[in-house]
Amino acid sequence: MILQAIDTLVVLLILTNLLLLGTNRLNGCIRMIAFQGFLLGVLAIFLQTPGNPVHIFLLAAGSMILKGVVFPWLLSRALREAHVRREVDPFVGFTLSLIAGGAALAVAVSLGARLPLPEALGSTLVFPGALFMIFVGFFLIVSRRTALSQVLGYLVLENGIYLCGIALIHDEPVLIEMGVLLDVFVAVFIMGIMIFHIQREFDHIETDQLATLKDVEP
Amino acid sequence: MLALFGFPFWGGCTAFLLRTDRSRRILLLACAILHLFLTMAAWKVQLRPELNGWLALDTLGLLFLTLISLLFMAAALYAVGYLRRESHGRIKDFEEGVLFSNEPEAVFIGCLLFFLGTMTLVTLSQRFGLLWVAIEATTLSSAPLIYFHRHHRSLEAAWKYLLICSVGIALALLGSFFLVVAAQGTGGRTLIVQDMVQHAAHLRGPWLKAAFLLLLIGYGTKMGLAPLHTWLPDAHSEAPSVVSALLSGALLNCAFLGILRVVQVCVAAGLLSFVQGLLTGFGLLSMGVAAVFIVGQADYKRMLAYSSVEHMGIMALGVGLGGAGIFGALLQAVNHSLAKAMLFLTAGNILGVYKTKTVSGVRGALRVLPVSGALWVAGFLMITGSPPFGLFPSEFAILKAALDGGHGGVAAAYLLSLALIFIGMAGIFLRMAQGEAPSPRCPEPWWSILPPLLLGLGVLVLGLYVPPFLTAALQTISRTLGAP
Amino acid sequence: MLIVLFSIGFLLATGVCARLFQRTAAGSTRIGAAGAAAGCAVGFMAGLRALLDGHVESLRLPWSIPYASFFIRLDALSAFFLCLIFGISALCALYGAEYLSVERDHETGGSWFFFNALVASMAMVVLAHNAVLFLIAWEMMSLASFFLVTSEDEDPAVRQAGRSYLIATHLGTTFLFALFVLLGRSTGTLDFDGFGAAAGAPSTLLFLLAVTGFGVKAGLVPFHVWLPEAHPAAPSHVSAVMSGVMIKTGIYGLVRIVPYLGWPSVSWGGLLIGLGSLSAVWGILQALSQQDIKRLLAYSSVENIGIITMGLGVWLLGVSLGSPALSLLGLAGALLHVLNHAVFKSLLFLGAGAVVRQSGTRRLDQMGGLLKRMPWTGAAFLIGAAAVSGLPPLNGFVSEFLIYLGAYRGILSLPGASHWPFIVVIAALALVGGLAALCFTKAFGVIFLGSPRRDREVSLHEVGPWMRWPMAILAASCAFLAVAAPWTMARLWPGLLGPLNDVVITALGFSAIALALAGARFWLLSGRSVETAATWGCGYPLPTSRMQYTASSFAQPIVSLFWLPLRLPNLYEPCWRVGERFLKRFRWLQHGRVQLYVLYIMVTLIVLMVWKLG
Amino acid sequence: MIMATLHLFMALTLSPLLLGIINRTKALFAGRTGQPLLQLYYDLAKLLRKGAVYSRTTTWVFRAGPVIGLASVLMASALVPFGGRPSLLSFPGDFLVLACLLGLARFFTILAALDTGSSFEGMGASREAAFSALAEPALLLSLAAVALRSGRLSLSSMLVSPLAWGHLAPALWLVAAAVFVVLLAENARVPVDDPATHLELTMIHEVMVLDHSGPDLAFILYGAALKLWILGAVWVGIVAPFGGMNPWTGTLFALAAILGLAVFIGVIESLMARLRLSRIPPLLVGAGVCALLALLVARP
Repeated sequence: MILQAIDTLVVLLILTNLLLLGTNRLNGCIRMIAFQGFLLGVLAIFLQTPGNPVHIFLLAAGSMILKGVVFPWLLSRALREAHVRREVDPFVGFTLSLIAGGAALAVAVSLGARLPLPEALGSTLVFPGALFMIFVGFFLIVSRRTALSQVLGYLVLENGIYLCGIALIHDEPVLIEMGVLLDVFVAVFIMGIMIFHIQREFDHIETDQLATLKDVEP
Repeated sequence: MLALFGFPFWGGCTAFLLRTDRSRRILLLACAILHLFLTMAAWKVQLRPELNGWLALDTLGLLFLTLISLLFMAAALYAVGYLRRESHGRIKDFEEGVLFSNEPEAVFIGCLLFFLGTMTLVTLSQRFGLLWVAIEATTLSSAPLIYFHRHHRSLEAAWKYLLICSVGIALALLGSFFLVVAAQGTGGRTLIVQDMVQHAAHLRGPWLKAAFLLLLIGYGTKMGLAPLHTWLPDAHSEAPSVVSALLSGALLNCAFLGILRVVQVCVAAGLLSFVQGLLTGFGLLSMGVAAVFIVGQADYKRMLAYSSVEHMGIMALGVGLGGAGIFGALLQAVNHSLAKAMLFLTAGNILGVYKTKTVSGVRGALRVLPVSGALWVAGFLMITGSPPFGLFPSEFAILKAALDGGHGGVAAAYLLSLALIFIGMAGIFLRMAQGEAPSPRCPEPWWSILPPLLLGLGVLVLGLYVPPFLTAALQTISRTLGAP
Repeated sequence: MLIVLFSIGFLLATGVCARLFQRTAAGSTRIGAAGAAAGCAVGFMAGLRALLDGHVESLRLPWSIPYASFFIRLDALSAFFLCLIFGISALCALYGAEYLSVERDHETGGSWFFFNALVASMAMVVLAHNAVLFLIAWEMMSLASFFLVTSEDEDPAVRQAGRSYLIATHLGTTFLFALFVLLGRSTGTLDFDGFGAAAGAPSTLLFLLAVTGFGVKAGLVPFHVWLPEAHPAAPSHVSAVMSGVMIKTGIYGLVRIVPYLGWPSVSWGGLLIGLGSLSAVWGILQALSQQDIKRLLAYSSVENIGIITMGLGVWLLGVSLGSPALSLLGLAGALLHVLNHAVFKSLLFLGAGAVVRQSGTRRLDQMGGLLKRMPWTGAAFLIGAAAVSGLPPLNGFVSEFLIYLGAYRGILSLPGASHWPFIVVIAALALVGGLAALCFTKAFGVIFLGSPRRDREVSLHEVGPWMRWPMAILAASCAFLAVAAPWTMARLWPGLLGPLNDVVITALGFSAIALALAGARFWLLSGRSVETAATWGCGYPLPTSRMQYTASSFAQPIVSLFWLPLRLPNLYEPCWRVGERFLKRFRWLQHGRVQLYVLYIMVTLIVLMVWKLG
Repeated sequence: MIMATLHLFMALTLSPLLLGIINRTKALFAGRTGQPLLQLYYDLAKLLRKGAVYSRTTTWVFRAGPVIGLASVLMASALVPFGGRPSLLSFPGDFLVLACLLGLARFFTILAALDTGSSFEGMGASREAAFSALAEPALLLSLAAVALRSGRLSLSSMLVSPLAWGHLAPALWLVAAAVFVVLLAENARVPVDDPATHLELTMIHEVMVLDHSGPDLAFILYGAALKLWILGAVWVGIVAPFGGMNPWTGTLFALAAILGLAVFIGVIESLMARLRLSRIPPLLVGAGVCALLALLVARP
């Protein structure tokens, strides 16, 4: 029962990632991220079942609130300020992104099968799922032009790692996990501010213009 | 010990609350002095571990803490004068002529103090999780410092710094998780460095290896090992010089400390050759990449930044070579911190007068700024490892480690990189320092001279005399890192 | 020993004082020059005593630098070089006191600081018996001389010279790093005593490292490129110290270190002779074609270093072929030539400095007829010129004679297959001797003889006593050292008394005959009509001073013969350009796009994961 | 010792005769009567009695030139063995001293020429210096071959012992040729230089001493004659060492040989023209190569 629930949630997560890869509407992406945060909160409850209930509650609540509510709010504010709606002309097109996503999924699954995983891991799908999210996060950062997309990619990467964490680690004091969450929060907060500044400085948030500092001979 | 990292945070908060610039500057100086005082006291008094062993000050931490504290003292002195000079209103950018304004001073000083606090925390934390949090916090607290001059180039630098380091640090987080997995069921408290070292024999090898890789890449991004160094030249060149000095001299060492902590565990677990191979490879690659960009570099602050990449490579190489190389690497860390901070502060003086960061725009610095010019030339000799300065013994020790270990190829590559970098730097530094003065001699206020002068004297002294307590400390540390 | 250390300390202290009290140029000059001269005089006495006493002193103190110890040793070799360093430097310091005093408005404190530091570090180099101490002193020496070379850095040529000097010497030191570390590999410390027990690497590799590292400092031919640039750029008293003494530390290093490398193979001596003969011939050919008096002297230093190196090659061949007589002649000739070259080359540089300072130009073709205006300088320069050409009865001849004799002995006493190096020595020495005479008759003749080529030269006058006396002392030393050579050398190597004695008797006989002839001439001309007239112009009615034979036309017959080697370009510069271009190819790595920077991280991660864990 | 002194005396007195013989030989070939054999003696006696005229440009270097030049040649003449008997002074490596003494003479002659400030004398000095620099390796390598053959390092023992060149004839001829070319070059004879020319532009040695007069010129002329004797004695010593004979017979034979050499030089001067200046360096370098070859084929 628990196993099935976990599997379902992981599959949902994977689907959100694929959607992130395939969509050009930044607003939609932010919503997807919010949904991921929510899913992760729920997953935390399932994955950490044997642990301390207070700990589980704090963790779940923390991730839901931060990842599901605060980050999306911050990001959509930045989006509103920036007057950008879509990711136009990414380095890797959306179709190709989806294909790459499929390939990454395959790699993640095969890698997950080869690594000697600890038994305590709830489901065999969790670890490949987490790896997949990390890949997708990297992919988004590398292939998208707008600064906002990169923050989104970073969040996906962070979510993947977080998923790894809640799956792998059980008997850890809560302080660190909260510290992690807080840190990510501050990171996103400052990135949001930066996006605001970038928008003000350059009129739009494409990082193409953030490429003046270089050592290539003209 | 709590005071040691607690009061900078308190000071940082206060800085936001204070009304006048003057009181904030006094606060900055007071915090720097107090921090230095406490650090010195820590050499005398053995501090007990706090917070269930999460915080403790071992010799390694103390060494790096001392460096941070000394550098911060110098930087604070410099910053007070610097902030007084930087005017408040709109400033004309000397490169592109656009107007920009500076960050509010409250933010700057507050972030400086936060930065100090987080770096202190890095040296104190004995738990990998906390270490991760602290290192990530240093990124966050220093990003606004890089964006002091609010124009688009420093924004770009800050953005790259933030994004790349965050990505790296995310991998380090994953590495920390793997470390937990590796340590599960071994007994002892997981993730506490000391306990992991004690029970290292039971750690799970593959997980530990994976964890080391991830942490090396994660913290290596922050430390500036090639090819993960890409943020470093941008951030160092665009930040105010005083911040660059802290970034290069203190922050990079913090990341190095993070790697050393993992190395301690891996060495205890018998992964010595695995660790050493990786570090040697990264070290040589960093030196080579630094050579590529130093030769013919047109921007002297970027040149200094690449030189940091080089020196981080040398340190990694030293640790990777093992034996006496570790001692050399640690001594290198000490000397590099002092020398590089001194160079960045001097570069700040030159930048202030010549209003350009391009090498070709600076001529006759020895005549226009006699003291800074002399420091600039001396700094060149320091950073290239010429006797009688402190980087000579350390680089020599690393060379000896390489040849004693029979790594002739490594030694040759090491010497070749050093030679290339020397040639590249000789052109840049001498071109700037010598020649006819384009303008009459400029006055040099004491605050701009004294900090680099003292740092430079430190490097000179270390080149002629390594105090016994330092030798003892370095030997203690190198034993924990696998030296016989 | 303690006295020597004291004088080193004294030099450093007065140097610092000169820097501190640089408010007035005269004051710092007084402190710096007096300190240098006094410190050098004390050190010279101590060194001379150690050389004559012949017993070895050493002092060893612990030092906290890794692998270092403050281990110094004063043996005959060190004492010999100490005397050289202190003696020449003292005279150059006195000369410099006047040289720097006029027409230079800016501060001299720094110049004296570096001058005294240079002397002190050179002394330390020859005393050091620990590799780290040696390297520190060595590099200090290079740096001090670098700052002296660039003391007139408004001139772009000086800056360029300084830069190439600094790079060359630093690269040379890099080879020494590797050499010393490899030598000390088998032992824990890097004291010289520990070397040689079992060298950690093939000894030929070590030898090559030593030749390269020390050869750069000495100015051996493939590594000499910095020398003709740097020596002219420096103020003349510094050029004198650099050319006369500092480049000899490279020779010292070879003589000191090579015995630790184990039994020399025959190829080592051959290599030294090859490089030495190349340096000698190349150096003198370049010197011949120079227009600039100081460059000419600098190239002549390359030539003389070549002669010394040939002597060292004979020494090594003697050792490896088991012929003590041969090795003795080679080593003694080389060391004696070190001493002699130090004396006459510093004399020539001081003379050139006096001329340059008075006439304001370094171009030979703008001078002329200075002997009448500067008789002291001219006479001293003439003695130096004759000595550097290896002519009896002066000192340069004696040392070349020993090396020649070594080569002839080698041909006589060794089987035919090993003749080649010695034949090269003889041919090179003979050719170089003739060319040196050509070169220095050109230099002396064009500068001092004939009539002035510019109006400005007509009104020149002699330099003051502080510049004159050091030259006079050095000129007297050229004669004295030739006569004293048998006795001084015989103190160290009794076997040399015989051959040298006869040479000196011949030289003295020549002097006596010359004096007698001069008397006869005086007697013949007394009471007869001695008139003056214009030089006979071979029928041309209106000769002017501009029609005199110039330096370039004088050297033309030889220069046109050897045009090919003389036009060979400097190969280091193009090599560096190629290397630089190669490095710049990798510049695209830092292209400015943050996306790809993240990609680097990802690729590194994946590659390492697959490689190290897969 | 007595013989050596006698030989030295012969050198000092008979050397001007060599030039007379050469001139007479040339005159004979040209079908003229020519100068008296003792012409140079007359010249010297006349010059020594004269006063002197100096150029205003010159300094003491100009006056020192002839003195030092003659002194060094005089000293050198004490080093050369004659007729198979040791010379007055002999020691290992004395031939090096000999070469260097000749170099010293040249050095000061050149300086004296440059002291006049005349472009013609400068030109002669330049040529003299260049050609002698090329001749020096040939001489010293030849002597190396002789030293190798005899196993000795002093002229007196190298040129004294009767050498069984016999089956090693190539080495002998090579050395003889090389030293002969050096002899011609050093003494300004045809084909290197023409002492009889009247055009300053083509002169080498003569043009250098144009400004000397009186006793100075006498010193120079006498020095030149002595130099010819010295190198001639060396050449005779190499080709026909008369060691092992009765000293008196040896002396007579040697005297005959050196006079014969003068005749031979005269014959060459009559039959050959002076070489173009650009052809002289190849000649001298060729001599050096001959000497090198001799060194390689010579065996002790």
